[in-house]
Amino acid sequence: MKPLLEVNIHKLLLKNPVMTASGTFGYGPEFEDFYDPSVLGGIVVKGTTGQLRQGNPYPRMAETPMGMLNAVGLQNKGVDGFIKDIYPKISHYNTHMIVNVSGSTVEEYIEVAEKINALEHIPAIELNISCPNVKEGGMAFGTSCPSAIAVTQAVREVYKKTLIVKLSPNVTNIAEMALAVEGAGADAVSVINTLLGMAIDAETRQPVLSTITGGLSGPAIKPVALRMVWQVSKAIKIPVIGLGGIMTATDAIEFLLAGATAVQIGTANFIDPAVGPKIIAGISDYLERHQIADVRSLIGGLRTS
Amino acid sequence: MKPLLEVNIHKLLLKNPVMTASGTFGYGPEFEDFYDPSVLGGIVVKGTTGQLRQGNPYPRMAETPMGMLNAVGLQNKGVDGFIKDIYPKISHYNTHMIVNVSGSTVEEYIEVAEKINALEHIPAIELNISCPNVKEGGMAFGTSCPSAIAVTQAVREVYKKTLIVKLSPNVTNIAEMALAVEGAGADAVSVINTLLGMAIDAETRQPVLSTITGGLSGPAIKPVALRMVWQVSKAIKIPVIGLGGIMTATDAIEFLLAGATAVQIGTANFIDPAVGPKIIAGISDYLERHQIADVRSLIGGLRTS
Amino acid sequence: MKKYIHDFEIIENREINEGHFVLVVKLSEPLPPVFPGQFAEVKIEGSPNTFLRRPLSIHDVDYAANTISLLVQRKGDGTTHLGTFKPGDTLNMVYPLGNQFHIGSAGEKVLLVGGGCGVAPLLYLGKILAKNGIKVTTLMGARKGDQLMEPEQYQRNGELLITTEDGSEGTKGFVIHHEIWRERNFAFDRVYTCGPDAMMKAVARLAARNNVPCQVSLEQTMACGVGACLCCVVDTTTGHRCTCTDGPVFDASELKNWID
Amino acid sequence: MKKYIHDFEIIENREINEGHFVLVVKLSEPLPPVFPGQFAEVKIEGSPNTFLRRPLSIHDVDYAANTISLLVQRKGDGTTHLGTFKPGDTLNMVYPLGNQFHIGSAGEKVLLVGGGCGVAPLLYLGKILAKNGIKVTTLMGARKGDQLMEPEQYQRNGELLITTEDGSEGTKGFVIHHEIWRERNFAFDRVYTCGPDAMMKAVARLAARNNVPCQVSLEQTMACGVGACLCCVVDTTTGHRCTCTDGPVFDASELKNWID
Ligand SMILES: Cc1cc2nc3c(=O)[nH]c(=O)nc-3n(C[C@H](O)[C@H](O)[C@H](O)COP(=O)(O)OP(=O)(O)OC[C@H]3O[C@@H](n4cnc5c(N)ncnc54)[C@H](O)[C@@H]3O)c2cc1C
Ligand SMILES: Cc1cc2nc3c(=O)[nH]c(=O)nc-3n(C[C@H](O)[C@H](O)[C@H](O)COP(=O)(O)OP(=O)(O)OC[C@H]3O[C@@H](n4cnc5c(N)ncnc54)[C@H](O)[C@@H]3O)c2cc1C
Ligand SMILES: Cc1cc2nc3c(=O)[nH]c(=O)nc-3n(C[C@H](O)[C@H](O)[C@H](O)COP(=O)(O)O)c2cc1C
Ligand SMILES: Cc1cc2nc3c(=O)[nH]c(=O)nc-3n(C[C@H](O)[C@H](O)[C@H](O)COP(=O)(O)O)c2cc1C
Ligand code: FES
Ligand code: FES
Repeated sequence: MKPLLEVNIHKLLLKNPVMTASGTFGYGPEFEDFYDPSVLGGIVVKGTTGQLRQGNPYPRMAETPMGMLNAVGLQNKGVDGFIKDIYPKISHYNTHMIVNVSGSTVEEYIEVAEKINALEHIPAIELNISCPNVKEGGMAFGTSCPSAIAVTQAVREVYKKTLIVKLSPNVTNIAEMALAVEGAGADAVSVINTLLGMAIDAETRQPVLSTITGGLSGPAIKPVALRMVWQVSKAIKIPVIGLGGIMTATDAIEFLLAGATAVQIGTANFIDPAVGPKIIAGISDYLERHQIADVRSLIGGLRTS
Repeated sequence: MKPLLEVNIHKLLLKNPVMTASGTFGYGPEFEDFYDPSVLGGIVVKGTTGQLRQGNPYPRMAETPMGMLNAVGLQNKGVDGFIKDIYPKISHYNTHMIVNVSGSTVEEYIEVAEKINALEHIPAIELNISCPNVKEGGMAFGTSCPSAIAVTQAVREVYKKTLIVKLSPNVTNIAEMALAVEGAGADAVSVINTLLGMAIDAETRQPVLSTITGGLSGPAIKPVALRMVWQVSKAIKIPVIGLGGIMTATDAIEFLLAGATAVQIGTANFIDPAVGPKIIAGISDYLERHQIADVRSLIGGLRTS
Repeated sequence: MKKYIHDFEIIENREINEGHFVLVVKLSEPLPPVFPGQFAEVKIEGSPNTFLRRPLSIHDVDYAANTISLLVQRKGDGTTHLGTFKPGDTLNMVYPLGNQFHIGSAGEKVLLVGGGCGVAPLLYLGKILAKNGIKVTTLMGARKGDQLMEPEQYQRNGELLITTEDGSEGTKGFVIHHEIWRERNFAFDRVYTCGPDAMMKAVARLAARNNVPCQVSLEQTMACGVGACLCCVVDTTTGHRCTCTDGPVFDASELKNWID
Repeated sequence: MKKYIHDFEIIENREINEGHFVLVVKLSEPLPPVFPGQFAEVKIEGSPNTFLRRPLSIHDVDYAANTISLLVQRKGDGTTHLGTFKPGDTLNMVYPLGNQFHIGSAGEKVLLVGGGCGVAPLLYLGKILAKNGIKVTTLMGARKGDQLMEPEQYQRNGELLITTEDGSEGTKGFVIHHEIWRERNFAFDRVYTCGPDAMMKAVARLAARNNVPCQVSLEQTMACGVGACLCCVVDTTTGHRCTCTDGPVFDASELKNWID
């Protein structure tokens, strides 16, 4: 018998615990040549703001040891552009389409969340209070409890479906941040966004990124992400979505064991655009091999005594 | 003409900006078969506490993508053991021998610092308020400004030579921490200690480390370390010693450009026990190639406009 | 156009001059359609400092032999390691990516201008142009004569002109110093160029001065190659656009600050 | 003993059974002294998931040929990649590391017990013991007959006994089930063992019951191999000690919780 892969994130029933991470999977169609995005447990689309944004100047990317820095800075068509141009193309996917909601002010977050709330085929939003690549807002909301609470509460008032808050790893105490947003009404948290990093070209003596600093992702950050998922999942009752450096099914299983109910695949999509179904299949194989009937019994199943 | 490599860390004149990092170079003799430790700009010895410590149980190490986690937990002979057994064997080195001072209480830090202050051939201590691998003290001192200030001030009162404080990267705002210890009397700061991370063995469903979490080092953390050195060096006036993932002379130069006056080589010593002199020579070659007469003109020389 | 992830077998690794080599790779099933100007994202296995794939232009396609060629410059760790791949080794590629050069109508006369390794996409382009009844002139620039990239290959597509910085072969100077650009000599309907940005900008200005359109092939740093990460943008008259999907081929007139 | 970092040339990569291979590596200058029980920290180039060096026992030393042998089990990425190294390739090693097996006096009778890949250090040990006039019996355990590690090599050092879990060769069972351990048969002055911890513990207890000293060679995870990082500790009667410098060879009686 095939192991059961379904998991619940609040009201969402995911067909499997594998989602794709915001900013790394476009909106889905970019990967249709490689596999049917509907096989995924969910898709979190690119960060969406109140207005169209051009993002940061080029260069926006630097490769680092087993990782990369990005400084895209929320380039997107704005919420209205999303609703008009993109939503019609993705609303037929037979998986949970989740919009990553970003902004510079609480008002902007509210505006975007309210508009997305009206979309039938978007069952959840992921509140991005952790983008390190914008001058205003972004990570600033996610690095202090009062502001994280403020933005979460404000959005909670206007947003009636599943509200996921994506936490920043650039904090002293991630469990405290998770508790704060749980108290403010979040239905789940995503852990982690990128670590703030920097790359320098020694030959030209210049920063590689136009913005000097950027967000670090990829396998390099996996140990930090795992630790944070573990700390957060012990601290809160709402589900944790784990991400940061997942490349293989084994990595994904580590996050589940650490306490994540689902995972997101980010940078790995760039290395292998067909990685999604491989990770789903790999989790299933692992469960069969270990004679575990239901993936839910892995969640938080780390043996620590 | 050979480029000048000397740099100053407060009262210490280093013959070159390359030191070795605490916990990764033993006390020096471990590497004598590979090169003469006296060629280094300085050597920071293993964390030293008030009493002998056995450290954490095995396993204490996990390899991670381009990095490693350690959970050694300050195993050392205690300050009296250091003075009696180790100091006589290393006091002849013709380089700056710096003791990394650790503790669980402010009193322990004071005790160790006072005893080290009496040693003629130890011109400086590095106050380790950032060890993630001990239950009490350690990182706890380095993740809140008031406690960092308290321990720095207390040690400053009894320690009369060069006082370096080693900062923890596991904080929301590293510049704020650096400002705090500068105000409390530090003569220099080392940036960064290890990032708190975790590794899980999916097959056994157990943490790899006996302590569950450990400190992440190696190239994986270099982008974060560079960013923190840059942030700290802009915020404070005392010198910054940069470290975190340096493997090559190019890496070292990136830290100097970001604002470090000197660098420390940590995990790289494990991969290539003879790496120290290679990095020194590589910096010299770079300066010649770029026709820079004095390494000091690289410090903070990042071109950001 | 449908994109694929395929394992190719390396058939040949041909050193063509110091610092450059050509890989010929073969697919076990029939090749899908691949157009001039497109590129592949290549996985370089066994190079620990090469985390991301590397974008490389389609240098040539041989449907009869079912092979693709890549012309590669040893630049950093990744391409240097790629140069050690041997016949029989496997090369994983995501391809064909990006848009393509616009091909005009039969009877046109066009100039292809490549600097250094930038000639890579111009071989297959010239082949297709010639096949479409277009008269091809390729202008190839290099530092020295022994840095030319298998010039004989381009002669098959039409006339070949050469400039070298040291004058050791062809005209001395950069590609823009060739007499072909003089107004009385210039008799082209269209210019295609690939190479260093500075060279392409100069070429685009010369084309503009001669009132002909100029297509340029850009090399922005990429992470995904499929339009998902938005890392590879270029500033255009219609805002930031992705080099990997809207490009790599752009009309020079679309690019901001290219033609003054 | 002085430690070195040397580039060796791979002379031979010999597959010895499924999952195991022997590398023979040669130094261009004369080999320094290397003792039985010591190990090398090997750099595995071209394996992106292998950041640290890998500790491998000295399997054999041939001063005449100026070569060292390593017996390697394909365990994870690092050792699997090492298995693809070919004659002519370079292998960088930091060596010789660690202490060594204690060699008794001529005339002694000793038992060497190796499980699986744990026989690696016992070949060179047996050779040196035999050279010192000590009578060597090697007891080698494997899962199945075709998983034995070149048994003929050990016969050169003295008697060879075999156990296999499925009984396909030698005595059926684990090494501890061999009749040699029965009191009336046991006639050794000393036991040396290397293999899985559980096996070594059982062997150490049998040796203790027979009142002879037992030296065990441990495999703790290592980062530096030179006593600098303190990652490789083992709990002993005198506290935490480093396997890489105080070991890898310990007397079983020194180890906490080994002999009850
Ligand atoms: C669409 C496109 C087509 C290309 N076609 C070819 C080709 O046909 N032949 C060829 O030799 N090269 C081509 N390049 C450039 C090639 O991708 C880079 O030279 C290569 O990625 C360098 O990798 P590396 O590991 O050797 O060097 P690295 O060590 O990564 O870098 C060396 C230098 O190259 C630059 N670089 C690194 N990665 C990239 C990247 N992804 N894109 C652009 N620049 C980069 C860096 O800024 C650095 O200064 C193309 C690039 C693009 C975007
Ligand atoms: C002193 C000593 C001598 C050894 N001699 C031999 C030998 O002669 N032949 C041989 O085949 N093996 C030997 N080993 C074991 C060998 O070092 C490991 O099998 C090897 O490091 C695994 O590397 P990997 O990349 O293939 O596997 P990994 O993917 O790194 O790991 C696979 C498994 O091996 C374990 N492991 C990883 N690294 C080490 C390490 N540094 N030390 C111990 N275990 C580890 C991990 O816990 C993991 O479960 C020795 C180990 C030590 C400490
Ligand atoms: C190019 C790029 C763009 C990203 N854009 C966003 C974004 O718009 N919103 C967001 O919340 N996270 C964004 N992220 C962060 C990822 O969603 C993810 O949290 C992070 O990359 C860590 O996961 P990974 O290591 O698996 O990539 C982006 C990451 C990358 C690499
Ligand atoms: C095995 C190990 C032991 C360490 N022990 C100490 C220590 O005792 N005191 C300390 O301040 N830092 C200690 N560190 C941290 C290093 O000094 C350094 O800050 C860190 O490893 C980052 O540098 P790297 O990436 O170059 O290794 C240790 C690091 C490692 C890997
Ligand atoms: S490289 Fe990712 S969008 Fe172009
Ligand atoms: S491996 Fe570093 S002390 Fe033993």
